[in-house]
Amino acid sequence: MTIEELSDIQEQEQARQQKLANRIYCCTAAGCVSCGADRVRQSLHAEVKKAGLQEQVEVCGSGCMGLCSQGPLVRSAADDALYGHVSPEEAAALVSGNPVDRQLLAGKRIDTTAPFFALQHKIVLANSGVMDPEILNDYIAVGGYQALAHAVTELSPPEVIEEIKQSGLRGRGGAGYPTGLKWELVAKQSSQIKYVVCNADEGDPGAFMDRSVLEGDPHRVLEGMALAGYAVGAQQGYIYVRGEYGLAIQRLQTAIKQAERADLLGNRVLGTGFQFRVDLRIGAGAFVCGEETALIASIEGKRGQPRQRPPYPPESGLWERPTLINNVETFANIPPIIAKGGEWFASIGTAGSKGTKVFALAGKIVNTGLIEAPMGASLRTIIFDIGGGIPDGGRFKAAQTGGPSGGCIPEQFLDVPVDYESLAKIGSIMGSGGLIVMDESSDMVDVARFFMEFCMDESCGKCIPCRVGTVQMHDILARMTRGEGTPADLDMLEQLCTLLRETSLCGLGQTAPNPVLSTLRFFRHEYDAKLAASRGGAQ
Amino acid sequence: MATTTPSKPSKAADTARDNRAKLLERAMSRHSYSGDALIEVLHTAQELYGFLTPDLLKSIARKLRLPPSRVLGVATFYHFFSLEPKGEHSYIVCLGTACYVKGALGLLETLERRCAKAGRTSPDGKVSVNSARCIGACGLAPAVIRDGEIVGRLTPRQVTEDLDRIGVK
Amino acid sequence: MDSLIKKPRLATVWLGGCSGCHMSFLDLDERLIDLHQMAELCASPLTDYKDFPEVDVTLVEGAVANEEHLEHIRHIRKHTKLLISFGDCAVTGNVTALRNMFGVEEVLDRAYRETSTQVIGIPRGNHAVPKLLDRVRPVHEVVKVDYFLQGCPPSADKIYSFLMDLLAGRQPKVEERRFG
Amino acid sequence: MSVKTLTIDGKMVTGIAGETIFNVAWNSGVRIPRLCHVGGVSDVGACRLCLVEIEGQKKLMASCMTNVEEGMVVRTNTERLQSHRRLILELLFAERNHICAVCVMNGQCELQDMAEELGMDHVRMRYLFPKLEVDTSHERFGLDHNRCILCTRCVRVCDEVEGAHTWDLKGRGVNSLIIADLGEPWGQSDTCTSCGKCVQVCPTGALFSKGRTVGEMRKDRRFLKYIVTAREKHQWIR
Repeated sequence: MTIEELSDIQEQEQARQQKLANRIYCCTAAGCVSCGADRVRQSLHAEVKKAGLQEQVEVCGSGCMGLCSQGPLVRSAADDALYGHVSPEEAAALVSGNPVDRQLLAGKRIDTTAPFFALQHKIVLANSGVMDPEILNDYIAVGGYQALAHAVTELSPPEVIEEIKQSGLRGRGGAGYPTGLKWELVAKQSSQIKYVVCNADEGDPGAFMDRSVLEGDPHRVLEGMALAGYAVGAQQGYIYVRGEYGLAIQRLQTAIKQAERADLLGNRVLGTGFQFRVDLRIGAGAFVCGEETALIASIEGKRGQPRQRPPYPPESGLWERPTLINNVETFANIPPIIAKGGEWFASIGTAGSKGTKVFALAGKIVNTGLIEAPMGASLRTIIFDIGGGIPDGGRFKAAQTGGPSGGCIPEQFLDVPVDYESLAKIGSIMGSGGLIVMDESSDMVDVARFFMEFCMDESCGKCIPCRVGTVQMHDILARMTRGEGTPADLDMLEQLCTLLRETSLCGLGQTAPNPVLSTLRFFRHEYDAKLAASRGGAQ
Repeated sequence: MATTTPSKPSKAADTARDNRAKLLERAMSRHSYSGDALIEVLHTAQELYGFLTPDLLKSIARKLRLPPSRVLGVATFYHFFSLEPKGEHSYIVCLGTACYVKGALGLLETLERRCAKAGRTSPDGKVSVNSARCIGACGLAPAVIRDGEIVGRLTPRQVTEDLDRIGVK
Repeated sequence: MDSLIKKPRLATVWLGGCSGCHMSFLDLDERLIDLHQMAELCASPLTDYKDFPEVDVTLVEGAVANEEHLEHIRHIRKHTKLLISFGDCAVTGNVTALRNMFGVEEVLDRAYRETSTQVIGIPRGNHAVPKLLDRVRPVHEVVKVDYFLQGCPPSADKIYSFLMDLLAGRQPKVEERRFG
Repeated sequence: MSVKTLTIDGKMVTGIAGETIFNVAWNSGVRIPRLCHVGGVSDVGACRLCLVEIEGQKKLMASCMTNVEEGMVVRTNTERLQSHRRLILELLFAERNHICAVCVMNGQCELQDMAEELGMDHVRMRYLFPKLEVDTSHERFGLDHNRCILCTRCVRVCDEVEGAHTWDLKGRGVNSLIIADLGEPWGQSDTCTSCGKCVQVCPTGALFSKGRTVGEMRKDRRFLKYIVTAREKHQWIR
């Protein structure tokens, strides 16, 4: 495919879609599939056939539409209506163009002017619900691969990097390192061989942002990686994706094949001299592989154990070559930045944190699902306006961000803007975007114990502080929750927090104390109450 | 070390077995028998055979020219790989935070009490119990993957009834 | 002023251990006389006592292995000013704690059933065998400990210099803080 | 070869570019504690005992993995480091069943030495008391997992010096175990050459020669320097 052909396909596909009487998008993300979206889709196909509308009405899949708690979700393009809890029996009414039939579905229609939709700002998830992730032409129709075409023909690699730097984009994997600077570092290396790695080993419990992006818009990630490859001078990319993400793996495999066949990846990208291939590497169930040096070890077929940095991967990474590692959401932000310019992106968000952030809302919240909000939106907006607040008349107690490396944010900080700096200031982190809401029924010591158990199970075992420290901290927390803790235990717990933070080899161990530290900071009275009620140390 | 070998093959299974060996060989050759591809090869082997036997690991080590201890080291580092045969039925309890907040531990406890500890198979080979970090069905919390299918909003009581139904003692 | 003139009162106790630390204590030999001039040995397995008296310093040999030990050490802690974990069993659990890898039942079976030749079964009745704790613990896991004297056993020299410092009111310098 | 001048614990020292802080410190008489490091094989920075403070850096760095740089100001023995090291030793002692009194290496053990040197006089956390195997299937040597601290010296020496790679780790986290080949008894290993290098580099009594009783085991690892010099410089210096 050449650049001209790309534009032709875009126009043709757009025209084709416009000629249709309706296009019905059926959510095919794991959340909806798990509550029967496949049956709804089959039923829709059957109804189209039955009505003989194959030429006029098209049924296709779509990425995550966000409101997972109301799945299966179906969107009808003709009247731009979204329906929730759709059952296969309702397919006929959806397919029919008859306004009266539509009335039958009124109860299932979701108000898309509600705050859940109105307050979101979609960049990463912009294509979810408007294209089928399994069809390349769909992606091209919404402007896909235009950014890549623009870059490889009109921009030099340093200009691409300049655009990214100007956008102010920071890594969405958790630490928030400026993406442009990282790219520049890799670009500067003189090595002939470099790699681009997409970290899709999303492992925080309660986080499913990256999975939704991979399932809903795989080509966008590929395009972002190709842009990175062009900018830093790499010809090979790897996507390291969790083995548990079967659907995402399948979609990526399809997308890579489609892109290779269309010369959007491969030896002559868009007919130019730029080469870029992407291969998948399937993770095998080790959270620590989200840490970049462990991820590298894993791609090399080894035990996923981290090593000391420096050297950092941009200098010496995969097979000791310069390696650029970004996560899924970071790559997904690249095509729109190149298409619309860094300045446009920088106009969204706060001074230090630009753009939007995707969050997976879960726990004691009405609208469980996937949302995207501009950086700087307050927790209150996200939880109460977009998220719909606490169900069953419950009272908000804390929000947990950043997974096992993050912290619990109490009520008094609900108005803090959600950006990298502000969250760090109150002892949590942005993390990859899991946001778990807890109500009064949550026992915060037990929450800390839960995360410590997670870290203990996921510790690779290489360094002593993390390997044994997590076990001891879990032991202390478990005893406390059972009412067997002592003041000496609490003292030891705090000492171990410091030890792990300062001496662990990698990020997993260094941040493992965070849930303990933040609950100690804001909910110390719960620890004290447990000690007071405790029977004492012996027996 | 799991010393269990798959049950005695029938004739039909024999040909299937040959095919499996061929498919595994093809996966290794696709990666030019490179040691770097160990994890991909183990994935394929487990897909084909269900679990990784010592013989299987030994032959992979030989083909990829790797020390056997490294192959076992990798196979046991990642939780995805199983060195024991799987049970007739499988339950994977999601322990993601959303499911945890909504009581996933109660489900796991029930399964562990009736069948086997997470990561193991009940002694009668009936049920394998596992836990997962997050299966991404947070909207359906607490969720379990039962024989490959996601079942949401489960209670310990439903799990008990389910186990009774499939004849777990 | 009276208490200043009085010699400090010393006790030694023997919990779950092999008495090797006490043997090492006896290895002080002629230095026992020096010790006697510095302190009054009020209670020890070497002397006969009914109730544990009020003392200044107690050396505790052995780990806390059964309910009798537990009761005893809690009582002692209330009646001594300074409590010293004396030897590795008291400090770490050591050999006494080797049973922690097995369950109590397994241990009792081994001792009273499998390897017993005369009376098979656990002796019952009054104080026949104090109930074993689920887990042998080092002394400091149960009560506050002021000093730790390692060694299996601590050498007589180490005991001597430690006690001489302590009884003279100096901060004891333990030259060799070595387990084993 | 460029020379780097730096300060370690207030003392001006020099090292060669590419040399680690650890080596330069030891060469100039500053004995940084260590358990996983052993001269002659690669470093992994796993035990965290050799962490040092470097002025201008927030993070503590493993001195065995960090090269010297011009003008560096390194502190190896601050109160903070001492307290971290003691706590790390407590974690190690609590992890497995280190009963010095009944160990073949009693009196010669590096773990025991470290506890003494760093003043770790008791363990404030619960001992885990795992139930672990002792493998005495090899005709000359034994492996007692109870005493293993997972430093991986044996894995590295077997791979890098002997070239056999008999040893590796299985499992992960606190459940990691040293394994020979596919986890079979050591005596049945196809790859082991019975050279005994692993036994000699093991810091504790985890790997030992058979026939030794409590406190009788002696280890000698001068062979490492001999082999490494021979291999790299073709000089056979005894």
